[in-house]
Amino acid sequence: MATTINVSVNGKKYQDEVEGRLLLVHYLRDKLRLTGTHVGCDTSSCGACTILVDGKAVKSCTMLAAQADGATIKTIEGMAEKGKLHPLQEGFKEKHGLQCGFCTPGMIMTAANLLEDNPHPSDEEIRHALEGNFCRCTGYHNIVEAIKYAADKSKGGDIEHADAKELEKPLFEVPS
Amino acid sequence: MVATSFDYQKATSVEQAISLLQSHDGDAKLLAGGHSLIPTMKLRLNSPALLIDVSKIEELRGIREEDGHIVIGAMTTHYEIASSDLLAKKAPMFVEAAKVIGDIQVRNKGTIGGSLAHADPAADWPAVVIASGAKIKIHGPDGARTVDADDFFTGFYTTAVGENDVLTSIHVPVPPKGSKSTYAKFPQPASRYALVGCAVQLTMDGNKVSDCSIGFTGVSDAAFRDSNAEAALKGKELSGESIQAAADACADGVDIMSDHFASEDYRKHLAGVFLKRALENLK
Amino acid sequence: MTYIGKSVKRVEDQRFLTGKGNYTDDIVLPGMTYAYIVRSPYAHAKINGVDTSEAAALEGVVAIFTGEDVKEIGGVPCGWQVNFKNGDTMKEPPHPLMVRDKARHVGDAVAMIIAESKEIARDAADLVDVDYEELPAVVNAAEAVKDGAPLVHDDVPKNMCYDWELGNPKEEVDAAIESAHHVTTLEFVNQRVAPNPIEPRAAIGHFEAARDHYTLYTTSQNPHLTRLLLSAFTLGLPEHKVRVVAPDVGGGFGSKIFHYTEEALVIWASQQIERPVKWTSDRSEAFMTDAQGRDHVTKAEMGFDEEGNIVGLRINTFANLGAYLSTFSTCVPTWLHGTLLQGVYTTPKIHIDLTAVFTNTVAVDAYRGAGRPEATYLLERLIDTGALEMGMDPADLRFKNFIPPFDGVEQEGYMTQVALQYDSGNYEGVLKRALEMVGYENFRKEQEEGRKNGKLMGIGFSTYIEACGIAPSAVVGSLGARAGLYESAQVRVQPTGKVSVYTGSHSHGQGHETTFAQVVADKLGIPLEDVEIVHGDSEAVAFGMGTYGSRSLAVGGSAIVKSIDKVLEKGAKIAAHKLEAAVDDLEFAEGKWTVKGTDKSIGFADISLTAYVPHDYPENLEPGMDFSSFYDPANFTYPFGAHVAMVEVDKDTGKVTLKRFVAVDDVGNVINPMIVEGQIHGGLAQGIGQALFEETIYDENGQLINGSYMDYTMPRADDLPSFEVDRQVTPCPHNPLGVKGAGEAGTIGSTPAVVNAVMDALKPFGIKNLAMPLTPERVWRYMQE
Amino acid sequence: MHLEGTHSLNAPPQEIWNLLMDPETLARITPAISRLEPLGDDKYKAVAEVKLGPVKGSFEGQMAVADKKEPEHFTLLIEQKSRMGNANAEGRIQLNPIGDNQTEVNFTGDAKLSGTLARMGQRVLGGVANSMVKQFFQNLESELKANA
Repeated sequence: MATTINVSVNGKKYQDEVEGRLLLVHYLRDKLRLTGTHVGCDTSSCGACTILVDGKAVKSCTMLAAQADGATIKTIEGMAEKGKLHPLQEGFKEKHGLQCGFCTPGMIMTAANLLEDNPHPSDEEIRHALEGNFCRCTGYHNIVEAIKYAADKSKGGDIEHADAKELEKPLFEVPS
Repeated sequence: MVATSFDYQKATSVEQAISLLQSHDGDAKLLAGGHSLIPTMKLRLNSPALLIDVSKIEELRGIREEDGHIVIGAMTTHYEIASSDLLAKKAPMFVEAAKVIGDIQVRNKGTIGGSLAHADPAADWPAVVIASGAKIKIHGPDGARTVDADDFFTGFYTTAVGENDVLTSIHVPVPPKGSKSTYAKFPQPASRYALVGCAVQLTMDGNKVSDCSIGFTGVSDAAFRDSNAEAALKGKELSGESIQAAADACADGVDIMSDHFASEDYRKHLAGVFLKRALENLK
Repeated sequence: MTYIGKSVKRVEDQRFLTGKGNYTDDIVLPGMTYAYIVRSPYAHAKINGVDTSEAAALEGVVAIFTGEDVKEIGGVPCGWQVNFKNGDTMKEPPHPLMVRDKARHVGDAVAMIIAESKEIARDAADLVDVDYEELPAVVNAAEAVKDGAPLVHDDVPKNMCYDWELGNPKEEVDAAIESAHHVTTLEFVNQRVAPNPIEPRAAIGHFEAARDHYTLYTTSQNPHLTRLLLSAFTLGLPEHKVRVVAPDVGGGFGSKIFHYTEEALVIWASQQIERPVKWTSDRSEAFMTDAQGRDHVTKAEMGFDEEGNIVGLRINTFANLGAYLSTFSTCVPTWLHGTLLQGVYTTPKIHIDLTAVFTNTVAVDAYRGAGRPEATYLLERLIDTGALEMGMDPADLRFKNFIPPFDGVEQEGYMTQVALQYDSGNYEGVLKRALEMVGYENFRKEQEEGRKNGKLMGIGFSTYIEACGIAPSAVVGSLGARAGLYESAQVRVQPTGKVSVYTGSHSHGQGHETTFAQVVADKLGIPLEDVEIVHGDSEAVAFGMGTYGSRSLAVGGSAIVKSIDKVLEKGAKIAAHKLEAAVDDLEFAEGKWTVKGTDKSIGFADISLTAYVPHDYPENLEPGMDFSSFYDPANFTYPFGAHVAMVEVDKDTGKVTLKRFVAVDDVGNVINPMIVEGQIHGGLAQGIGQALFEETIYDENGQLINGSYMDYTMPRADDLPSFEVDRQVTPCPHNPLGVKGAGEAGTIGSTPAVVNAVMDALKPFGIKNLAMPLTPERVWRYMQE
Repeated sequence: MHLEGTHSLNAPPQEIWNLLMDPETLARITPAISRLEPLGDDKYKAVAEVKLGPVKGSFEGQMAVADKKEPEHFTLLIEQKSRMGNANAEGRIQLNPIGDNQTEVNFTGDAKLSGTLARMGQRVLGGVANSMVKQFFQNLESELKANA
């Protein structure tokens, strides 16, 4: 028995018939072809599928599409506006907060929820907030920096650029 | 990961949910936040024919004060509890515990009622509701009843909620003046469930403990109230000595769980450590 | 404009940050079907029959194949032959695409269902009835060789794939150990871990009958190798009609190097049904089928003289290979492990004796570091334990034993006792710098103070070396490699002076699209945005050996430089013609050829346009500007470093908290410091993960009992501190960029540093050795004893 | 997964033995087993419905009684298959008389799980062993009471 859902995704309205067991993540990926939201595990542990549902970070692999009826959804595809990256997206780029990029959308959506609740988190608060998201590439160091960058940026603070300290060191010597 | 096929229905009232449960004869399950149920269904460890979504039933949501109790609707999310001013003021242990459940995403979607009805032996809420002396309200085909939190958890993943029942609200007595409460948890490193979780509520009379209740989760196949540890504290000053006595007395006579994260004796030891830490917090 | 040495922001980020990455599971082809694989729930079981009739009857099921259907296909090959000590070739039992006689590990494929949707495929799997007869299983490597142990393959006695030795003559090493003043002996398990890239593996097979053409999209670190193996071995396909695409890949860490059975299955099945077939792994399936890492059982002895100089090292190891040989599994415990036992020390006598065995577990193969972390772990544990036993400072003991600095140019490379010649190194330099960063003296004082107050603080060191860019081909060939280990690169200068570079390296997070472009833009003196790096598609890139073993820049980057040199050489000829000067009178800088001592010059884009519009052109010179090169390195590269971990142990719970982690790495020249640091960070997290959290736990029946993220612990953000990293630069003398590789360094150095730190913290308890991972219970238990 | 438990019952060993040797009773008291159909030679076809919190599913397979020594001990061999994995269990039941009218029943055994159950069930099923043995004794006790 299918259910009809009405959702708004990244500002666009959709009405669809969905099977009960269809997960929200598969609705987004397969039906709407918004493949920026990823699936990394079966147990609601890795956070790669995190999206915003009514402004709150949610693991879309642990939510049925049917449960999203009436919801306003934002995915990574909806973060940049008019071609301008969201401060978090910019922070991840500036601070090299991503490598393979697979966990990144989920990280950014979780961080968006964090900054909404706590615009100026400490390192510890950031690390705690990320406990539902695995990254296997970065060791998290630069993800924390990226989120701090975004927090600083939104309050108009000074942003320390990674390059500054790099220029002091010998980086390249031509082998003889 | 695909669950077996099932029907999905949104219930608009508790009565409707109950009658749907009845008409499916054990083959329907209630869907709250879904954070315990959906993963099990994806793994096909469970395949109900119908999921009844009760998360949108208005009467099951919200936190309010009523007759000396704080009433928490079963469908209130962990996040809503964590950010409740009322609870922060009157029963801060709930706020404290809510903040260490799962992760941001889980807290946004998971509900206290769903968690209690699921009765994972390592979930956080059971210890807290026990220590708070809460009563749990259950609606069934024959009407409503309330069960003391102490009696609610009957065994491994089993509770006083029957097959055709709906857990509707949690009634937390507003602690008397001089009460203090806290929740101390040692998370299982992978899942972040409680390897051991200890909730304590104390009422002080001067410098003596006049009343106290202690709830443990993660230790045994169901959360439990630890009267031995309580006895070691009642009437005593909260001192290094009495705290140690309570820690020595705790988790006695219960079947202690064992897994690759913690063997029986280590878990028992941790129960003592976290009771101590909770009590130190309250000193 | 110079780009080399700058932390240029990554060009690939734009698509990843906006959700526009293109990972294998994101791809949908017209008419695509979905595969689900029925897998053995038993680690060892005879298969008496497979009944697929009920499943086949389900509406929407397109086809079901079983082991019987693929029995004519030999299976996936192993890429490296190792011989027994007596010269016999290793045992190489078949690794079938699906089994029909017996299952040899949990997850062995039994049947493949292809359906119109993934839901139907999954539903049908529940209807397949397999008649299993469970057999006793063997899980532990040291147990597997014992008499009476169950046999994984009936024709492999004692489950022994091969035995192997390396180093000085055994008698000499025995003598050195026996006459040593002090011998430190440790027995340990380097536990098995799961690589766990966050993107699960996936593969899409697409056979197009009309053009007799096969396309495989796959989550691979080396698409060309997969194509070669598919064509030459597994399926015997015409290689020129096979295209393998590895689009964006969500991390690999070694586990995506290998040619997996599912890749062959989707291609083969697509040919049978003439429709595209997609298979995407679940995480549960990944735990059962992705090759895992490490898994050594070792006895290690290190002899010291009275002054603390190492006089000998004797190692005896059992390496678990799992049930089948994976692509490179045989070389990991041997040539990638035994050869690293010199470490950074002057140990004069070294011998390793190793036995590699089959067990009823999923295959073990290269995982970040591959063999080198295992070697480093035992060396660095031995030296810290030796210091403890002899009452010496672990840093001092290292300084005493370091190989003195050598640059590989003025001073020759260092010849080890275990077959390698190190290129260049300054091992004391990195440790000195690390000690400064730590504030070693202060730490020891704090530690003393802490101990008085019952606080358990510890510091641990690790001074590692690794061998990257495994090469040259002739050498690895003589050691048993069945492939060359060079790299190819094509630099195609477009008429307008824009440059497309086709590299055989594969980026799955390493940022090649940026780093490689920096090299190209720098060498050609053109803007970075004028360069595009193309990788991961066998139809675009001529050939490649992929990315693993920290080889991309050292080998792949060098191939690019080789092609750039050819571009510049030809460009000079055209420029000389246009400028009416001799080639020798020209100099090239900042994208222009200039006649020395004049202001006559011509820009790069003018020259490239001339090459494609050769109206006014040198005689006897071909038009066009497009060069391919293959680079086969002269030697491995040898990055090294010093890692220091500082921990605190909770006396009550046994929980270890990593307070600080200092890493000083020397990876040779650095093209993009930001990316190199990122690589180090990620490596550290994985190495720390092995020390403190990670372990696949098999029960005695071969069931993996922690095969999910609810039970397998990986480091999360709040488990780790911010890292303090620094660099030293000792260029590699034998490649044109002077680079050594940075991908694995963090993982190799960090594991023993953390364990050593915990042992240091537990010193008051007299504990010398604890098994990894150092879980709270393990630590607590030892403190009780 | 190790199963172990001891329980004292107010009945002589022979009475308990007789109860346990009755397939219908055995089906009632063995946790999860919902039906036993005799196949002869102390073998039974066994059907089980497992419902344990989040886990619910049906199992089918065999159960056998072996190594019998009346009224002292016997071994239960259970082999059950399901879509979520298979379970094999072996349990030895020892009946030790205490005085005239009491028996100490001792249960020790091992259960082997495979498939999803083994891999995913750790956290979920960690407590199952305990509760199954407990349940077995509770059921046995109520059977005895019902018969008294």
